[in-house]
Amino acid sequence: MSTYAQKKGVGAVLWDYLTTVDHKKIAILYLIAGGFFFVLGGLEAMVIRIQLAIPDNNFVSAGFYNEVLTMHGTTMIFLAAMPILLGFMNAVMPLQIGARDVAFPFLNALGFWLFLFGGLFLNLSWFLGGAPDAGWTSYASLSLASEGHGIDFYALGLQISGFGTLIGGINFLVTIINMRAPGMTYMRMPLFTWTTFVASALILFAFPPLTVGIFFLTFDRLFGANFFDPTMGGNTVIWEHLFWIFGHPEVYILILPAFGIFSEIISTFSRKRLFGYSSMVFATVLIGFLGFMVWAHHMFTTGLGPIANSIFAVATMAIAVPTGIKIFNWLFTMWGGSIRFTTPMLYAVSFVPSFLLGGVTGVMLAVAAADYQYHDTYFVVAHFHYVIVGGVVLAILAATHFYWPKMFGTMLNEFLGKITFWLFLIGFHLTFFIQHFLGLMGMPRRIFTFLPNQGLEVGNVVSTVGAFFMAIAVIILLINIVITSVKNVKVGNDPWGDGRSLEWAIASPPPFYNFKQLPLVRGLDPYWIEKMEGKKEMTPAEPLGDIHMPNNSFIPFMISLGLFIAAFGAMYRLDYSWGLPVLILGLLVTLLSMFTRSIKDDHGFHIHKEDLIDEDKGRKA
Amino acid sequence: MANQQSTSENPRVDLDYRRKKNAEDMRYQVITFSLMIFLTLIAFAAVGFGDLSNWFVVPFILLLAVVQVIFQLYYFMHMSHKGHEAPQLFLYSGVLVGFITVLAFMTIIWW
Amino acid sequence: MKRLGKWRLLPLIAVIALLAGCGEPFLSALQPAGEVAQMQYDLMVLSTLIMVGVIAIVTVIFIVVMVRFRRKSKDEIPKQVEGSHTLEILWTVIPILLLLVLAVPTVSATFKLADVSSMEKKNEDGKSDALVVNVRANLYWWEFEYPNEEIVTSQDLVVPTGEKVYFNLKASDVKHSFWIPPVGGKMDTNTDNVNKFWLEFDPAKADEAGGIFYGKCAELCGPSHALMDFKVKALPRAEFDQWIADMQSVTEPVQAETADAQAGQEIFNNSCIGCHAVTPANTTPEQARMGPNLTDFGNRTLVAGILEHNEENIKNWLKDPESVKPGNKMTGKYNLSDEEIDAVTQYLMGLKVQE
Amino acid sequence: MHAEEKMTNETWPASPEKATLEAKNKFLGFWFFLGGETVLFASLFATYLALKDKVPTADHALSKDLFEMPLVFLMTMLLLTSSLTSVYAMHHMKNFEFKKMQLWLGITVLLGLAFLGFEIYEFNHYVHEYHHSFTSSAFGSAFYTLVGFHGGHVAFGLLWIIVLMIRNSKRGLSLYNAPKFYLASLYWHFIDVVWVFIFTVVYLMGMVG
Ligand code: HEA
Ligand code: HEA
Ligand code: HEC
Ligand code: CUA
Ligand SMILES: [Cu+2]
Repeated sequence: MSTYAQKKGVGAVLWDYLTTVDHKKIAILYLIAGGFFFVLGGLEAMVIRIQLAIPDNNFVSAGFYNEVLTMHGTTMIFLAAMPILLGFMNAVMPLQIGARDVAFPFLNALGFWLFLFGGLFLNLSWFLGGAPDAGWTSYASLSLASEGHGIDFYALGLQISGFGTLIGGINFLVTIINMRAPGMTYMRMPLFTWTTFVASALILFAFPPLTVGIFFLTFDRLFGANFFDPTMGGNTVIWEHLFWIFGHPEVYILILPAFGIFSEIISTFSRKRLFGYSSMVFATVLIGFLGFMVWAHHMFTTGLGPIANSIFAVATMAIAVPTGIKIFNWLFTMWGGSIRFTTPMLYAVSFVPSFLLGGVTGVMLAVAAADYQYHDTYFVVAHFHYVIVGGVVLAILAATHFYWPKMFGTMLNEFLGKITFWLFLIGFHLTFFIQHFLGLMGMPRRIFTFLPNQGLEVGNVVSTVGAFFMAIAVIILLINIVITSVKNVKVGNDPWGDGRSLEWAIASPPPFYNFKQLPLVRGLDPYWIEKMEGKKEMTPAEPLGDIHMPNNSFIPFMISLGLFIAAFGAMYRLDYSWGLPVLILGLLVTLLSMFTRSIKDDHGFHIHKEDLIDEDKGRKA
Repeated sequence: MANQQSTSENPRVDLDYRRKKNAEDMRYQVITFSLMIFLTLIAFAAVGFGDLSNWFVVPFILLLAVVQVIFQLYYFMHMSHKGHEAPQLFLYSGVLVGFITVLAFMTIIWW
Repeated sequence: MKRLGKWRLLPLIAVIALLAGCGEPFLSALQPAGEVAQMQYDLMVLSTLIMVGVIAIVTVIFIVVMVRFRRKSKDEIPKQVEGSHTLEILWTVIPILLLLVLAVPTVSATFKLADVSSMEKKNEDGKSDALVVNVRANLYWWEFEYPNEEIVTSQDLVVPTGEKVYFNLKASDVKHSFWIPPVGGKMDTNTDNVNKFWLEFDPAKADEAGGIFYGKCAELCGPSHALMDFKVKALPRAEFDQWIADMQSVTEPVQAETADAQAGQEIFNNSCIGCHAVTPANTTPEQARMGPNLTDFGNRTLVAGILEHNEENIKNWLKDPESVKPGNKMTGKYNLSDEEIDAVTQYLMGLKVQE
Repeated sequence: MHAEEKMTNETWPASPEKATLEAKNKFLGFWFFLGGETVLFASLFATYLALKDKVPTADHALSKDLFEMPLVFLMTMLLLTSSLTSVYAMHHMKNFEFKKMQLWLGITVLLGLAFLGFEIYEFNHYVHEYHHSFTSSAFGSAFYTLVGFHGGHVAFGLLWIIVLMIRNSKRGLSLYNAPKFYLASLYWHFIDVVWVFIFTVVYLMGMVG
């Protein structure tokens, strides 16, 4: 047995995870936390759907509904979808480029803990006087008028977790630029790596406006500033702009990694290299670029005037072109291929038409004059669930099945996987397709109830039934995970048999140093190339030598904890005398932790060549 | 995974050469600095003394600021040196996004 | 492959459903009842058709792929194609062309809908010839001021059919959005500025909808956002003029007739008049208009925008507004016994300008 | 070349800030961070421009009443000069001259401190003389946030440089700390870049109205 897989006590394992800087463990942490928030957000969605099942329903009160609605959107976007994707990026991207770790293992851990503490802070609002209730967009006039501390939880929680995401983005960018294995040129990188790269760049540029916007909101609410108060010269539209300058790129931050995941799955299970690889890369970059030019399409009805509306309408439509390139490239990857319908592939295949539907309604929304009708109705709700659930969530579910063996060394049950898939797909279309019509028939979004006899009954009940299908699907997935983990049947390097990129060339799960010797990459789909030449392993690019590894650290946890404490202080500063001291205390914890990190030299450690050889023997034995 | 720096056969020569190069760089930087101070002076003067029209002064001082920042970036922050391709790409992307933001805030937020 | 059938049918169902028009005529954007809504509906149809075309193409390719390229044997290795320039150019250019087809009418309609020049044209009296309505959105109620006619009403917007009506839109507390689905798209009512747009109400369609359209608040504004409805009475021009004249004729609060109602009026003048005016003149400053103007309350279609208009509901509303509209601004601002409420209700029912 | 290695004049590389992989990563990551900071400050500038002179009542001081040229000029000169002194510090770093580097960094810190002092004086002055405060108007909020964020960066930069100087005072230069010094100086230049726009956009443009 190798040393690292020895059985450890619960305490030791816990401590290991609290201090880990290993990208694969951080990936698991992201997955667990993100999965937890996904179920939470899903439960909130169920509350929404139950409340709206029949007219004049009293399942929840009006005020509570708004809290649920806000937390559903915020949780799903910031605490579920994005972190889960970051988890897969962490798990897979370094392996795909043949790296031993990410560029900044320490920051990687810091990013995770910031996200987690931000998310916990946000969700503690449920128990501390009420959750935020101004929608995930938290438009300024309402978010300033909202009573209690809900919106403060929103602002401070997102601020903290936003820092985490930003750090994660920078980390991935540097990793991809600096840590590629010999021969892994940019145009040989797997598409998931490319989309990680572009999504990270989007994070880098999109999060600062959100940071600024949230600072303004916090200052206005807690420190007496007047950014959004028109009577003091302020202007609420500034919030709308800042939010959407962030918000629109954010949706591409979500969908691009999803595109990457599907590109991998489709080419794997078609046994074909990706059709039009370079145009795929080009389209990815172009989508990222255009993503920054279109934010005002969320503000068509704000009153920006016809010139601005027209410019942003046309710019928005332009995004259909690179996205279309991708759709057709996927189709033609499968064309002439040898398609095997595994669970991940089922998701990938059904993603194409599902996302297409959401994409084309996006273009319909871009028709500014017609958007005056669609805006803030269920048509928009239908649009974005089609792209998000039909794109991002399907990708997450697909990746869960696809990469599970790589991350945990054991396969999820295919039969249960397919049941999950069918239930989820049917439920998804049932829930959201009808919502297009509800919107057009005059149903605004964000309403806690609707009145009878307005023609909205049937659509809503259908939609609710669909949501239950999705819930059952998710429960079956959870059962599948439990069963699989208990059985724990180990699999080899390339359990799907059709792996193409580097991650499939090493053990499942990979040893903590990933590659004993860095592999030599000779083209796109390097592992496939070697397999086609009858080899089982990658050709190494370097002789066996010592491997340098970073030390574990508890500091990331402490830095994040400090901000978490400080946030409470900032929020209760005006209510209680202990607020200010706690604020200062929290900031001190953070600063001192950073200080410790700065002055304590941390050179990491080396795994010696001899141990690597020993381990090899141990494994073979 | 340390990355080897290429050093020539004779370290002494190499060292002298580098010292000279550094000194030369430093000279450029001092010149840059003088230019920056000069530009700053002009900007302040344009606002402080001349009875110039705003339509001239505002774009003019903005231009001076941009020039000065370019000096700062390329000489003080060494963006002119090799190995700064990725920094350039990302800095300019940031500038572009920032520019669009400023433009939007000056045109489509009501007064 | 049962699912494929579903895919093929989706667009078809979509178009049929859309073209046939569904939903209720007083609420549905699919049953356009005016020039603006019609323009927007035409854009919807155009864009839907384009999208159906796109979907059809993708679906065909998709089906072929699903049927023809399933794995037949375990060790089949397909040819590794890099790509195809012709194809790639094809699927770059065709979408661009399709989008151009969509972009041109989009831009033209966007400008047309923003054309409010005639509300800015003033005649000798400093008023515009066009009908202008100032909409002021408040936490869960709507105020409609007719600046040229110098009257104010609330909750029920009254407009003439067959002509352009111009709107100034703003909010007094938080952001709301003004939307009459069958008649045209929405426009936000901001706290920072006044937005302007126009609508036109089609006479025939108004008849079909029973003379009343439903209006909605379309921007989350608090707990009762869902209940911030209003009604639109679209009348022929003559009837509209009559309504204006009737409103204008009320210069003093109408005196109640029955004893009960007179008692109610007394109570009203003590407890309610601070927020609710019962004369339509627009001379009181906006800040003082804290509740809906009740001049023609007896003629309203609904109570508080959502309850059927009858005594029962008025009493319910007055007894506990919170149970009807959570978070509304009237709750707890007065204290009346049941008898007093009965009396006030009598009075309120009598507040009519037309029979 | 390992980070811990003891260096001499001869073995000291030409670009010590990027000699090891860790250093390369830091170097790149820090530049990306500056790219993000650019957007952050752009958002602050944009907001400032949108809210400039937006005050609730007519008796509030506007930008043309507030700003005084001599003070701004002095602050500008201090910060610009500190940029030069930190260039000198990096010059000596590249020449493996630790003591000289520390000296110039020390001067940089002093200049930075002086700048901060004037900024605090300035804010205090506005609040007391003009009742122009963070909470008095949207203009005030935007002004203090923009300039204050910059001031916060100055303060953080100073702290960073001081910590580095003290921590390494006994150890001399190594490939482990050279990148840290280099990044701190990059940060310092970036602060200067932002200030160039602040004095132009906020102060000079404010004075012309
Ligand atoms: C993953 C998330 C995601 C993605 C990928 C998208 C993709 C797109 N979105 Fe969506 N959108 C959201 C998430 C997303 N959106 C969310 C969350 C909201 C609501 C936020 C809120 O208010 O709460 C929203 C809202 C939203 C609006 C504002 C609506 C309103 O509030 O009034 C608009 C308007 O233009 C829009 C447009 C688009 C467009 C044009 C695309 C395009 O990228 C789609 C491109 C894809 C295709 C077009 C399909 C494939 C293309 C082809 C096969 C080629 C041929 C096609 C043509 C010629 C048409 N979206
Ligand atoms: C990543 C983003 C994301 C995802 C995945 C989802 C997923 C879902 N969403 Fe959501 N949604 C948003 C993002 C997302 N949504 C956003 C941004 C908004 C706008 C908010 C706003 O207006 O501010 C919104 C708004 C929104 C609305 C509109 C509310 C309104 O305007 O009033 C509705 C209504 O139907 C809805 C429904 C759903 C449903 C049914 C799902 C389903 O797909 C969910 C499926 C998942 C589950 C059902 C999991 C449940 C799991 C269990 C039940 C297992 C429990 C088991 C154990 C505990 C053992 N969402
Ligand atoms: C604090 C101000 C205030 C006071 C005092 C007040 N109201 Fe109201 N009233 C409101 C507001 C605000 C609304 C709109 C509520 C909503 O729809 O959200 C309203 C709505 C109404 C409505 C429904 C209006 C419509 O057009 O459908 C009636 C009827 C009414 N009030 C009657 C009364 C009576 C009778 C009293 C006195 C006993 C009274 N109000 C006292 C503020 C007030
Ligand atoms: Cu008013 Cu929603
Ligand atoms: Cu968008």
